[in-house]
Amino acid sequence: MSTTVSPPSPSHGTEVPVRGLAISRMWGRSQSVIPTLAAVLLLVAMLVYAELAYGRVFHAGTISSLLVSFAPTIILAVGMTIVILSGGIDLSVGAVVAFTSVSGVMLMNNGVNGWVAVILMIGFGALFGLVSGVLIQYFNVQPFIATLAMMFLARGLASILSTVPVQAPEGAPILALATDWKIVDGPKVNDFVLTPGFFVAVLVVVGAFVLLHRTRTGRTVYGIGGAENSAQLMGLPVARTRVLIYILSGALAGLAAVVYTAEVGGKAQNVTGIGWELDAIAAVVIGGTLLTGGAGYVLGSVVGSLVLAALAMIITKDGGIRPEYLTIITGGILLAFVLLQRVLTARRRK
Amino acid sequence: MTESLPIVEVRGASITFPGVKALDEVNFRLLPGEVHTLMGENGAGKSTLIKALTGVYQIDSGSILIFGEEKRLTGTASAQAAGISTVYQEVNLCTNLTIGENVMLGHEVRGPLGINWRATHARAQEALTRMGLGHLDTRAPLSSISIALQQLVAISRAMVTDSKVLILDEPTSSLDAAEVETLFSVMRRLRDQGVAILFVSHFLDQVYAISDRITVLRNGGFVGEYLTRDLDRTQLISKMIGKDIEALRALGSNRQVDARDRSATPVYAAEGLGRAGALAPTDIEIHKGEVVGFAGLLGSGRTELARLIAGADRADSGTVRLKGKKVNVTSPVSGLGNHIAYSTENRRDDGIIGDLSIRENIMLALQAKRGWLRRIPAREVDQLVSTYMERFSVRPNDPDRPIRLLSGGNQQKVLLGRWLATDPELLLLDEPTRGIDVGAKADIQETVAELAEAGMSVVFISSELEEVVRLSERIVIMKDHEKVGEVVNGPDVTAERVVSIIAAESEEEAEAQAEALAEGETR
Amino acid sequence: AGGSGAGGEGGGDGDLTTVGFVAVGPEGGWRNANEQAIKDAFTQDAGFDLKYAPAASPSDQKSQLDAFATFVNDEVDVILLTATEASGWEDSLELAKEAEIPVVLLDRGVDAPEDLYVTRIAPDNKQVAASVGSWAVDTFPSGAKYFVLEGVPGLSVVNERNEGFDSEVDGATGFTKVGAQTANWKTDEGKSVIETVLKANNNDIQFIFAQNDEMGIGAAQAVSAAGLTPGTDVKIATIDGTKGALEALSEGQLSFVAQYNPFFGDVAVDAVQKAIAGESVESTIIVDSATFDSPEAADTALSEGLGF
Amino acid sequence: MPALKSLLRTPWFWGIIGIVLLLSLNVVKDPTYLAVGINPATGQLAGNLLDILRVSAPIIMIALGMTFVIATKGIDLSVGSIMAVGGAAAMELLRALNAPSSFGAMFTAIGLALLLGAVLGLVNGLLVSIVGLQPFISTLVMMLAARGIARVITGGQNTNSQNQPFQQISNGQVLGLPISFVIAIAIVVVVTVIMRRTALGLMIESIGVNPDASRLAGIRPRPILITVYVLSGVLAAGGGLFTVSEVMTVDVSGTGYQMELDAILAVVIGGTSLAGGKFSILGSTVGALLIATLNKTVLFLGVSAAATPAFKAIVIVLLVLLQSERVRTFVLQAGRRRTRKEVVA
Ligand SMILES: Nc1ncnc2c1ncn2[C@@H]1O[C@H](COP(=O)(O)OP(=O)(O)OP(=O)(O)O)[C@@H](O)[C@H]1O
Ligand SMILES: Nc1ncnc2c1ncn2[C@@H]1O[C@H](COP(=O)(O)OP(=O)(O)OP(=O)(O)O)[C@@H](O)[C@H]1O
Ligand SMILES: [Mg+2]
Ligand SMILES: [Mg+2]
Repeated sequence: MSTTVSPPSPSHGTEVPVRGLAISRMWGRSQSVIPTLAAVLLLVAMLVYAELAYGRVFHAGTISSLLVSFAPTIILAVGMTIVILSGGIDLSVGAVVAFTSVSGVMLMNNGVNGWVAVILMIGFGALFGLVSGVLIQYFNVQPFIATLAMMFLARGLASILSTVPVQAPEGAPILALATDWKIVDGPKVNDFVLTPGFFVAVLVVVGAFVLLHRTRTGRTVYGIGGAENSAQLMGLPVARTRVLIYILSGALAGLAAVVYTAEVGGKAQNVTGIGWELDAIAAVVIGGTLLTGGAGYVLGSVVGSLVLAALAMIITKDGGIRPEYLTIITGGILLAFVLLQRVLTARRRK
Repeated sequence: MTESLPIVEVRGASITFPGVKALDEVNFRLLPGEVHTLMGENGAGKSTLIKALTGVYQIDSGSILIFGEEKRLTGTASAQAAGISTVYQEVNLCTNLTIGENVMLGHEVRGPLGINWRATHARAQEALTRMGLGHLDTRAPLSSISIALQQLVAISRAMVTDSKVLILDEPTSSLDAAEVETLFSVMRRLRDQGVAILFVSHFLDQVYAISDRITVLRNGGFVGEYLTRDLDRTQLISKMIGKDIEALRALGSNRQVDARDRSATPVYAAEGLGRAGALAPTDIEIHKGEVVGFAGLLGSGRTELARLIAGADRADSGTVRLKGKKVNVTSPVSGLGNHIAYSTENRRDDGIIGDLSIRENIMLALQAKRGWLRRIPAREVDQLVSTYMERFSVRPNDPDRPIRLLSGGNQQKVLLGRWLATDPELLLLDEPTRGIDVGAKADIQETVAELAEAGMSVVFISSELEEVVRLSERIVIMKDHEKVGEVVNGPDVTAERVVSIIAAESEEEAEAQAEALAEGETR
Repeated sequence: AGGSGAGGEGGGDGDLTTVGFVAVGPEGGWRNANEQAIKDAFTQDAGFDLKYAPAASPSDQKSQLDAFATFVNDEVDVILLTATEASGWEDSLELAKEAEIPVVLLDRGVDAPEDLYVTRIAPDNKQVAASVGSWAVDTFPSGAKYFVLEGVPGLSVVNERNEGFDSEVDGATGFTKVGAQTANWKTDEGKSVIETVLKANNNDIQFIFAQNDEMGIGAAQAVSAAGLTPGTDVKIATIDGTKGALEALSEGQLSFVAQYNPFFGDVAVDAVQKAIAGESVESTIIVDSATFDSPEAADTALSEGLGF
Repeated sequence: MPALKSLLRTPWFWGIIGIVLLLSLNVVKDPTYLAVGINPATGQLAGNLLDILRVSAPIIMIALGMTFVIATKGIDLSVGSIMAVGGAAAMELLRALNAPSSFGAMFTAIGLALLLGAVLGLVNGLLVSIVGLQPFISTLVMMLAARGIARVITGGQNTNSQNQPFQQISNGQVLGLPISFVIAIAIVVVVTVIMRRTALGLMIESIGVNPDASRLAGIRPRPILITVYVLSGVLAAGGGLFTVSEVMTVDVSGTGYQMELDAILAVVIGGTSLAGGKFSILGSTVGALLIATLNKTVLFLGVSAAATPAFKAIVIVLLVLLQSERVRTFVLQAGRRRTRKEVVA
């Protein structure tokens, strides 16, 4: 055989990860967590700043409002995380929230059992996801375009159903999701109050975490996002998984609609959710997930949602903002955020 | 070996891509307990046949039988379900995941709480250990290891499942001898357990070392199936290329007796060239018309040195003189501007621009060098393109075909054309012969010799040491990201001696050996 | 707990009354004028510390709900609310009630029991739109073919303005609705819509009701471009009363402008002071709005600085 | 036959089919839809087709810029907001100059708007190429910021102004065609010539396909990325000028709102992949015309406001389906069914 160099020892250069070097091993492994950690750090910094500057941040009422009112955003961000991890994007979620909530409430008003209606809401969301997924997987439509079309479709169908707000009937079971559970009863509104809707969001987060990190389907999501061709050649069920991802995202949008509709007292409207997809995407990005797919964590997106919540809260608490500057400031802070994150993670690359 | 029922049989399979008949009525049989090699030139259709067998492509006509039963493979998953594991030609893993996850992806060990990561990594570790990779940390990201190691990881992955058929498409092209040996011993063990192995390689030695049977393809067509012991190398090569190989044999390499005057100002001279974490400061000189080989183990820093010379990476120390004049080569642009061209070892990620045509790929670097404003006139482009496509007989001969549709070897040839088109004075070729068939390999070696003859300086990096020794006038020996010695080629210099320098226990010893060799040369 | 910072029980900044203003933000000329009027009224000199919280976008109720909750948690002294949407506020208002924070609604109303807020101060959308309707009925005694340019479909303003207008026009003799389209409150879309609608109907349209000034001005340009004369061939009525609309009315481009009076900052201050003092306040305070139906009326209004 | 086949494979071919189908729908509703006549009042040619051309001008501009951004594997979500900035600057300046018939004022306004567009595009380009942020995020930030900048320029007002020459840009005609459309097509031609006669187009594609390999081949990615985003910014500001010239009013919240989506759709319908690489300027132009036709068709047919988005969605889905390999294969060779996904191994 041809003489190629034969190594005297299994030394493959110094950068090869070798078992046993605990520190370098930890470093190597922790790399993909760093952007998410950075987000956590920045969130804490924001909250501390707000507490010092305006007060009443670490306040039972404030914290519970934050958690409860951002439950739908968190649910959407979770779905978006899964989609983005696979290298895709779902622009339709905001519009799907509008359609599912309007259709669900109308069903309730037309005598459909309240719980069945709730299930149908989630089902309708999943249906939009299914269409997106099939377009993307089987007809090679780019995710941006397929989900944009679904955004138009869902928004349009919602408007066709009704352009006036519809109200769920008194005592509809969906309203139970917004029941206040007082966990700590403080003076006046300084109570720690949570709603079932919040716990739904928690369950979704836990479920997504388990799905992504404890199931083969979840690993396939990461595989598709990292290198679709490789995933395909490795024999992973790419087609099935991808369709599932979009179904999941749609279903979660339906679930977010359920939680949000409950939150606003059973009212649904065709203009709900305009721009929520961008919030969800921003939350995912702030949470450290790469838009190119393959790297990121669902917990990061939760942190990202909370960052957005904290940002809105600071703007409100400050109260001195000129309306013209609102989007400039939001954009500027978003930018500062990704820049800081970049600085904090810069050492990842040599 | 007794002729048992083939596990896999292909009968009269054809596949046509727009403009190319990639497979034309090919027959193939894979028996249990054999290592069966698929041979053929670049673009002969080997990878395509493999992809047909694994469900990536569907055949237009013909049939595929698995265990004697006709099967329609609709995707890689269905092939895997049928017991076929595959390692494709280009590494196909997910660099965003850890080593262990890559090994186990789709086969993770599951417990009541979903995937049991501890057990999964343990099984990955087992699989890696079998491939002699026990030292790898399964929880480290795949991107942290070299392409060669990734290739081994890919092979480990294929062995995780109890497959009855194992397909390896050029698994050895980036491996060193020891790794090849480990791989072969694993392959032999599997073969003895009755696994049928389909193997592709351009290294004749390896083919003869491991395989029981050979199927030869030529231009998408089926040439024949032979027992390895019945077919000697000359016959094999002439079957592959369809003509006599005497021409190939007369490979112009008498470089070993070349005595060059090295007193003139070198074309390229670097002092203390280095980069933290990648390469210790290195001195190197390259003279006009000289072929300098870089020898070393995988990951020894050959690529890093070449990249620093070319400006692909930015050096953080050292001074560089070109023909005596001090210059800064800090980017590929300044490298090309100073007539230094670098052909990368990682063809797919750093070399080809997949969606662009062959024509555009060839002209790209020259165009970049001239600037975006002055587009190269169509006539000049046509001329360049036909020159290089003919010179390396790129197939298919259609300059408007996107380069990603070419076979691996042909892509390499196009890239070589790209660099030559920039008219370099110093050409750095990093593994230019990897994955290239014998004929083309000879062409490239011959080209290198010609170029040097015509006054170009060439740096030649190859894991195939014999090639380096045959082609180079001077050999720079690298180890652990450091240059450990330099040998002027001569009759005494053999691959074995270079290996022993590399294998020396200490740096001093290596230097002493190199010196001894050098003195032997002067005597 | 609490107490630190501006939010604390109104005592943070001397004796200033902390007012949280849950606003809509940049939406158009009318909204700018209205929110500016509020800001101009609730000054520090007048004894207020106004905290202004615009919505993320003019139709984003969620961000308003969040801002409202923040104000409640900060226990500001009073909350001013311009709801993007009428429905969905009950829980929030109950929370404010629990925190003993009076809420004053500005402009838009909410669907909630009246005991949950102090008062609603606003011009009446239905009434203003009805004034357009009755003008149209008067102007076209034998009826007309008309087209409606709507705002963003689904907003309660749009629904109310439709309702008010229809209450007068439905059943009036000879009125035929050729159609309605959204132009998203925008001038250029208003032009584009009317341009095509005219072609689709062979210019056979006598009256256009634009739900805001911007769309109406665009419609006027489309009418001119089609070779028709606004005011003669096609009459256009709009709602809001921005300076641009009054100018257009003065030039004869528009035929009728119903003001939707944004200047009720003083009324709001008055209501807030009463509420804090525990005095009773009427549950609805309707802000009077003028209508302008001729170039002369427009000129007078302009010279009086009624445009905004 | 092969010519037909390759035509069927050309994505913009389906765009044209789409336009034809939409126009036919209109003709079915009103047989005189396509008629072009002289408007006696204005002396100009008038007709639905001319309206379509006119409203397509801004979309053509932003789609053109978007084409190159997308070819580099990027995306520019800020074009809609930059339109508003350009329009706001022009309106505010013209109002300040108060010169209703001055060409000088017009050119100053145009220059200022384009300059602002270039500056905002430059910021995008720097964020993407030097700082290394993902284009989606960089331009999302710019989308928010530029909208605010437009509001700051006019102080939140929807400023209107008067300038006859400026108004003529969108309302005048030359050779019977809307001036804005003629300008847009002229710009398309100039840009095409620049891209194809120099190697800029090739380099943009090369970077879009494989940035690492392109760098090694001696292409400097940064200046090219910056150029692409600046171009997109300038063209967006130009699109904003066309829009405000229509009605001589800028709507700081509405001008260009969500137009980035139209631009992206136009580019994709025209056959440029969001994954970067090969671009088709002709395709994007056809795509822009299709979007304009679609918008106008909705109005002409009197589709209700509520149903409009759904109608658009259905047209988009049908188009992308027609463009997909699977459907095409199915249609072309219903007998010899076979699909082969290219897997680059
Ligand atoms: N997806 C594709 N589309 C079009 N042509 C293709 C495609 N894949 C391969 N080809 C063509 O088919 C022929 C056979 O290629 P293949 O990759 O099978 O060669 P190979 O024998 O593996 O060569 P090498 O030794 O260089 O890897 C080549 O001419 C190649 O250009
Ligand atoms: N483009 C690159 N970017 C980052 N790291 C690199 C790159 N190329 C090589 N390395 C790292 O530098 C180290 C030196 O490897 P290098 O490729 O220079 O060795 P080599 O002798 O050329 O071996 P090989 O035959 O594997 O190419 C390796 O550990 C590798 O991981
Ligand atoms: Mg091959
Ligand atoms: Mg190397």
